Amino acid sequence: MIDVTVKLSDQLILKNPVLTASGTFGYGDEGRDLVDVNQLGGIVTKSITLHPREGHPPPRIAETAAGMLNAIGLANVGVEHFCREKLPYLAGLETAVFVSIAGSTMDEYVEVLSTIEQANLGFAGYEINISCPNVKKGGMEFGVDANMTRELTQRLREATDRFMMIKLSPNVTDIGLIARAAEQGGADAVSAINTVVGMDIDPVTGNFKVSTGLCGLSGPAIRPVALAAVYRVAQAVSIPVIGVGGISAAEDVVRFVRAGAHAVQIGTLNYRDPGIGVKISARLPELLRKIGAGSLGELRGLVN
Amino acid sequence: MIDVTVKLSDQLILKNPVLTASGTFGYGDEGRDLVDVNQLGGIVTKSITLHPREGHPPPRIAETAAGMLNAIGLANVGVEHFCREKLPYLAGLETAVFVSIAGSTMDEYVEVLSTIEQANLGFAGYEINISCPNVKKGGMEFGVDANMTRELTQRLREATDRFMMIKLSPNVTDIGLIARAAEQGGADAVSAINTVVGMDIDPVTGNFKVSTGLCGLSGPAIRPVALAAVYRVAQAVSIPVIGVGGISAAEDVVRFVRAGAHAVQIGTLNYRDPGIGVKISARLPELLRKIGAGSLGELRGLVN
Amino acid sequence: MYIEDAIVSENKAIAEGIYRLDLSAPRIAATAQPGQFVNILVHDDLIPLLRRPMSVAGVNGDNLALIYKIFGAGTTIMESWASGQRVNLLGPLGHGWEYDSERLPILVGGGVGLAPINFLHEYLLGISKEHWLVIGARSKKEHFLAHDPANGILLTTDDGSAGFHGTALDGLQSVLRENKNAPHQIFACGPPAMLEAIGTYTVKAALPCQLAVEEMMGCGFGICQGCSIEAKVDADNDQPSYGKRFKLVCMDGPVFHADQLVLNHD
Amino acid sequence: MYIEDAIVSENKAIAEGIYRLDLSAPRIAATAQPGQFVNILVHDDLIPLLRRPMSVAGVNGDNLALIYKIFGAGTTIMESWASGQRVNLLGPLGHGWEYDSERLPILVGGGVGLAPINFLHEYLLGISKEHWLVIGARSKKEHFLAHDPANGILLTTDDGSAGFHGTALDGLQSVLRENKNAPHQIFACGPPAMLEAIGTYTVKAALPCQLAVEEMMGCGFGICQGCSIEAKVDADNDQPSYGKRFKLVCMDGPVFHADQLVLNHD
Ligand SMILES: Cc1cc2nc3c(=O)[nH]c(=O)nc-3n(C[C@H](O)[C@H](O)[C@H](O)COP(=O)(O)OP(=O)(O)OC[C@H]3O[C@@H](n4cnc5c(N)ncnc54)[C@H](O)[C@@H]3O)c2cc1C
Ligand SMILES: Cc1cc2nc3c(=O)[nH]c(=O)nc-3n(C[C@H](O)[C@H](O)[C@H](O)COP(=O)(O)OP(=O)(O)OC[C@H]3O[C@@H](n4cnc5c(N)ncnc54)[C@H](O)[C@@H]3O)c2cc1C
Ligand SMILES: Cc1cc2nc3c(=O)[nH]c(=O)nc-3n(C[C@H](O)[C@H](O)[C@H](O)COP(=O)(O)O)c2cc1C
Ligand SMILES: Cc1cc2nc3c(=O)[nH]c(=O)nc-3n(C[C@H](O)[C@H](O)[C@H](O)COP(=O)(O)O)c2cc1C
Ligand code: FES
Ligand code: FES
Repeated sequence: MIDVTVKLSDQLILKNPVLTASGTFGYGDEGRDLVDVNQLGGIVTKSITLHPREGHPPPRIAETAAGMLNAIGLANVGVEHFCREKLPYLAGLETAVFVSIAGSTMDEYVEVLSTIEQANLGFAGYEINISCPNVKKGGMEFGVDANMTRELTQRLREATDRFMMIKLSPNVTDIGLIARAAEQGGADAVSAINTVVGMDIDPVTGNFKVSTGLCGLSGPAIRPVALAAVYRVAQAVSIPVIGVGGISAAEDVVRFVRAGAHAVQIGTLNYRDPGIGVKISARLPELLRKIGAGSLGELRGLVN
Repeated sequence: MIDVTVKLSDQLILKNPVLTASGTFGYGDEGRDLVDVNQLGGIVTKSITLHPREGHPPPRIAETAAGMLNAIGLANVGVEHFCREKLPYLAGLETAVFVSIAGSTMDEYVEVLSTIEQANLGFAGYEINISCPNVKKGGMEFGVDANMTRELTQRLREATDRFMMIKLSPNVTDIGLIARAAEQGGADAVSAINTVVGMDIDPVTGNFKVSTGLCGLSGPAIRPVALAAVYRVAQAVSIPVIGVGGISAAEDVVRFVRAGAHAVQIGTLNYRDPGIGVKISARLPELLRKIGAGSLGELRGLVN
Repeated sequence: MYIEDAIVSENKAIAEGIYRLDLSAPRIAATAQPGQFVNILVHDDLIPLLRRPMSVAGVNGDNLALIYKIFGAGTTIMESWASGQRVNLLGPLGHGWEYDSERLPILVGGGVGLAPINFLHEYLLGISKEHWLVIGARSKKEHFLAHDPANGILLTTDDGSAGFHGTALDGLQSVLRENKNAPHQIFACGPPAMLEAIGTYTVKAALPCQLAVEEMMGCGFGICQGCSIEAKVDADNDQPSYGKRFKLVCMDGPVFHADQLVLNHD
Repeated sequence: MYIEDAIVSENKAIAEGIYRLDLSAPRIAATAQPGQFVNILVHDDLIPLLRRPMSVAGVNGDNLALIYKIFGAGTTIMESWASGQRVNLLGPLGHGWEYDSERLPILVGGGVGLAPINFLHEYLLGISKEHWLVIGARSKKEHFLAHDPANGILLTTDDGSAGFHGTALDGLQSVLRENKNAPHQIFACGPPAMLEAIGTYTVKAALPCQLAVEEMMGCGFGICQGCSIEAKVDADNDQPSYGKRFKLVCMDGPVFHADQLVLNHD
């Protein structure tokens, strides 16, 4: 028997390393006719904010070579509605559920998390989306500053005992530095990467292809960038690293594990094939057998 | 008549906006059987260092989704051999030639440039590759630090009156900041971007696909990243910006010009089609006519 | 909503640059309603990365008909499909036309916007419901139906090369003039300019009108929030679009009542 | 060196997973030498991004023959080509075998490594030069020539299912034993393990041997510096590889003298 389980902490063992990435699988219920999410290692919800958010004006997405651009603008139902209408369903799932949290001030992050804690339901933990503009610091992203990252992590750490991972932005000079700040702040894990800053323009009309101009690049195009980030982060911290970015096959899971990841998240590729996560996790044992590995863990960090 | 010329300075007018990117067209002579380089707006040479460099061990390149990874390791003949064997040919071309310069200390950069100045030959100017590890600062890249960038630019500025552009690395938190430092240091232009840090691993063997592990991603996959960088840089400085990254068609030239670029460089796509730069520059007038623009300059920064 | 491996039964040009694709897709065919769409995985390679949404143009037993126009990479690949080709579909998606049997349906289609209109047309023929079908195009060669006003089929061309000389809106107005007294209901799909013209006209004239719109889509079933459209949204925010300003074309649409949309963008 | 739009004249399977592609490419065909290669643009789309290098397996008038094995995306696309398909080629590239007419040529090919060996074989047949051809494979079904030792053609199989039971090196050694006294010259191309075995053996035994090697390529003509290979390089650094430790497969090779390469990597 090939072991594909992943131990993230003493309390948290994933049945397999394949999670869905935040914002790419809704609240986990939209696709329930298509996919049995309980066969996934876990799901990360869309990022939840204190108030419901409309999101950005259209167009919000565009396609690029082996990638896509998006500026959804954190469209979401808001924490109250989430706790009432979405969390009970999520808490009933037999897979590890991570609630993604976003905010524009530290207080907002803490308030969102505390509100969810008060709902007092069973789920695995949180992912903290720190690629959000900090309104108090003139729109600078939390995720690009080590001190802000450390402080935010500390404050959230005080508010929950659940598993908490910090999701890193790739748009920094030294991602290892930010990862260490998260670790110092008390994070249980880090996930990497969020989207890469990108842009497209229609040459003929001159319109931005995504209404905000600057937006985020995801998909297979950025897989090498994500793999490099995971490798650097895994060298920098001793907490688990969750790899995200362009994953489209079981082979990619092994790539990220060899770069140092414990588990992975699938984002953009869910749009192409909502069943991809389940398919990939089902294919992993066969691939590990071909490689000659008895468990996924054996391969972690194994690169030459 | 559609005007595709580009005025980079009072002295320097390019016949069209299409240049070849450093390291992707050798020294301009390898492809002379295939392409008439004089039809290009200009060429940028492979980066030249003080001493000849062997480069990195194989494998040096790998292919990714719509992109490629490389760690050539600045393999080059060294400045002395360059001045003797390559520069005379380049100086005889009827297109703007930019000599790319690299180093591992500031002194080295200055020495390379001064050696070339002493050759006293006619060519347009320099591109300074600042994505090089600074041995004196523990291998940190010049290009990620604004102060180093400013100081390096100043020192080189003192050594030449020729046109000098600084080539920016995308692997920083705030590329506008580095661009401004180059401008303050006296650069005549900035080019953006160099390759994006990336990596690939063979899932089965566990080998890095490029021997150095971390390496550089280029090609259409990164075009959105380059376009975003050029847009940000063009907002940050008032000197000309040269766009580089994933360009594969005349439409892409217009994208970069709309994002704020004066001209562009073509890199990876030269490997696919060594004649691509000439083809693209030949197609530009037709495209501008379709758009209804009388000149390329009209479209610069025109985005909505 | 199913993920189904459909099999191409026929793929043929029906007008200049416009193709009709028939696929056997029993599960989707059994449940698709006029106005709904499918999301097509055109390629196993990663370019194009995203699926391509296409309206269902008709259902015939196990078969699903699509009508598509060659645009870019995705539709160029579709053009190459021969019968027997396996194609992965996701559908049926979205919600379709709301048909009120008490009213005279006037269907207006332009370009490939004809697809969802055609499905409704066939449905109405199937239940023997009298209705009008107005189809607009720039010129004759883009048309693949015959001008037949006696049977309620009115073609319009911008250049007058076939049928009624004028836009689809002109055609609609002529039909409205002829049917002044019947309580009617308008269904329209076509290029943005046509929808804007028809939507603006019908809202101003307070005529009941539904529009099937298009927007760039990531997923087609609500998980990406990419296909937003500006709309006059009411206070209830439990809708998949979460907001009070935007709706999602894939979930809240692709069919909207014209008076719910913000039609003029300037 | 030309960029030429070649036209496929034939594309057919010749052994399990191995194809022979004939293309009309007059300019390249007129100048290609045994051991040289072409760089093929397999697709107009951006995946695969880079060209695919393939050795010239033979020239027949305006026609160029290639022999290729299905590996991944690029060769899968090649498999789909029908006659008439237009294919953009860059070539001929690199430098080929150095043939010394005073010596008995012993050619050793394994797998698709047969391509440049086949071209040399045909060249030698053309000038009626007696020579040996040793071809190694794992089993019978990978072979597409007949075992014919009387005419100097020796097939070897790892599993003994055809010809000589043993590796290509075993086959070479047997030919060497039979031709002890003739001054000879070895030409080999095949999988890395075979080249390492033959290279190591011939260098140790001080036999003149040339190897055609492969390395991942970006451009095929010296502008990317991507195809480096570790070599014993002499002091002259005016070579396209610039260094004293590496050579470029595309410019300095793909044919190298075995004693110039660093063959053991551990
Ligand atoms: C609900 C809906 C129903 C549609 N029904 C039909 C139909 O019946 N027949 C028909 O011919 N076309 C229909 N379309 C439009 C069709 O999806 C596009 O023409 C097609 O995706 C173009 O793909 P391409 O790769 O050929 O062109 P590309 O060059 O990739 O794109 C050209 C344009 O097509 C649009 N497009 C591309 N990808 C998508 C996507 N994933 N989602 C939405 N739009 C996209 C964009 O506006 C883009 O600018 C429909 C679109 C929607 C949203
Ligand atoms: C000088 C030379 C001559 C060759 N001659 C032949 C021949 O006659 N017949 C034949 O079948 N094969 C030949 N090859 C190998 C051939 O280039 C690869 O098998 C082919 O590129 C595989 O492409 P793919 O897309 O099918 O597979 P992929 O899945 O893309 O790649 C599989 C492997 O092929 C190799 N490869 C891919 N792209 C390149 C590239 N641009 N340059 C070099 N290697 C690459 C890599 O090792 C890669 O790991 C030759 C290679 C070289 C360098
Ligand atoms: C449409 C879209 C919406 C996203 N929304 C969120 C989000 O709300 N919160 C978040 O942390 N990441 C979000 N992401 C980023 C993804 O979770 C993921 O980090 C990124 O897309 C890279 O992975 P991929 O290449 O597999 O898509 C979003 C990505 C996309 C494409
Ligand atoms: C193989 C290779 C070698 C390169 N060598 C250099 C170099 O020597 N100096 C430099 O400044 N940039 C170098 N670059 C970066 C390119 O000039 C260019 O900035 C980058 O590839 C992005 O453009 P592209 O996507 O069009 O390739 C190299 C790129 C590649 C792919
Ligand atoms: S297309 Fe993804 S939400 Fe509508
Ligand atoms: S393949 Fe580019 S230098 Fe050899």
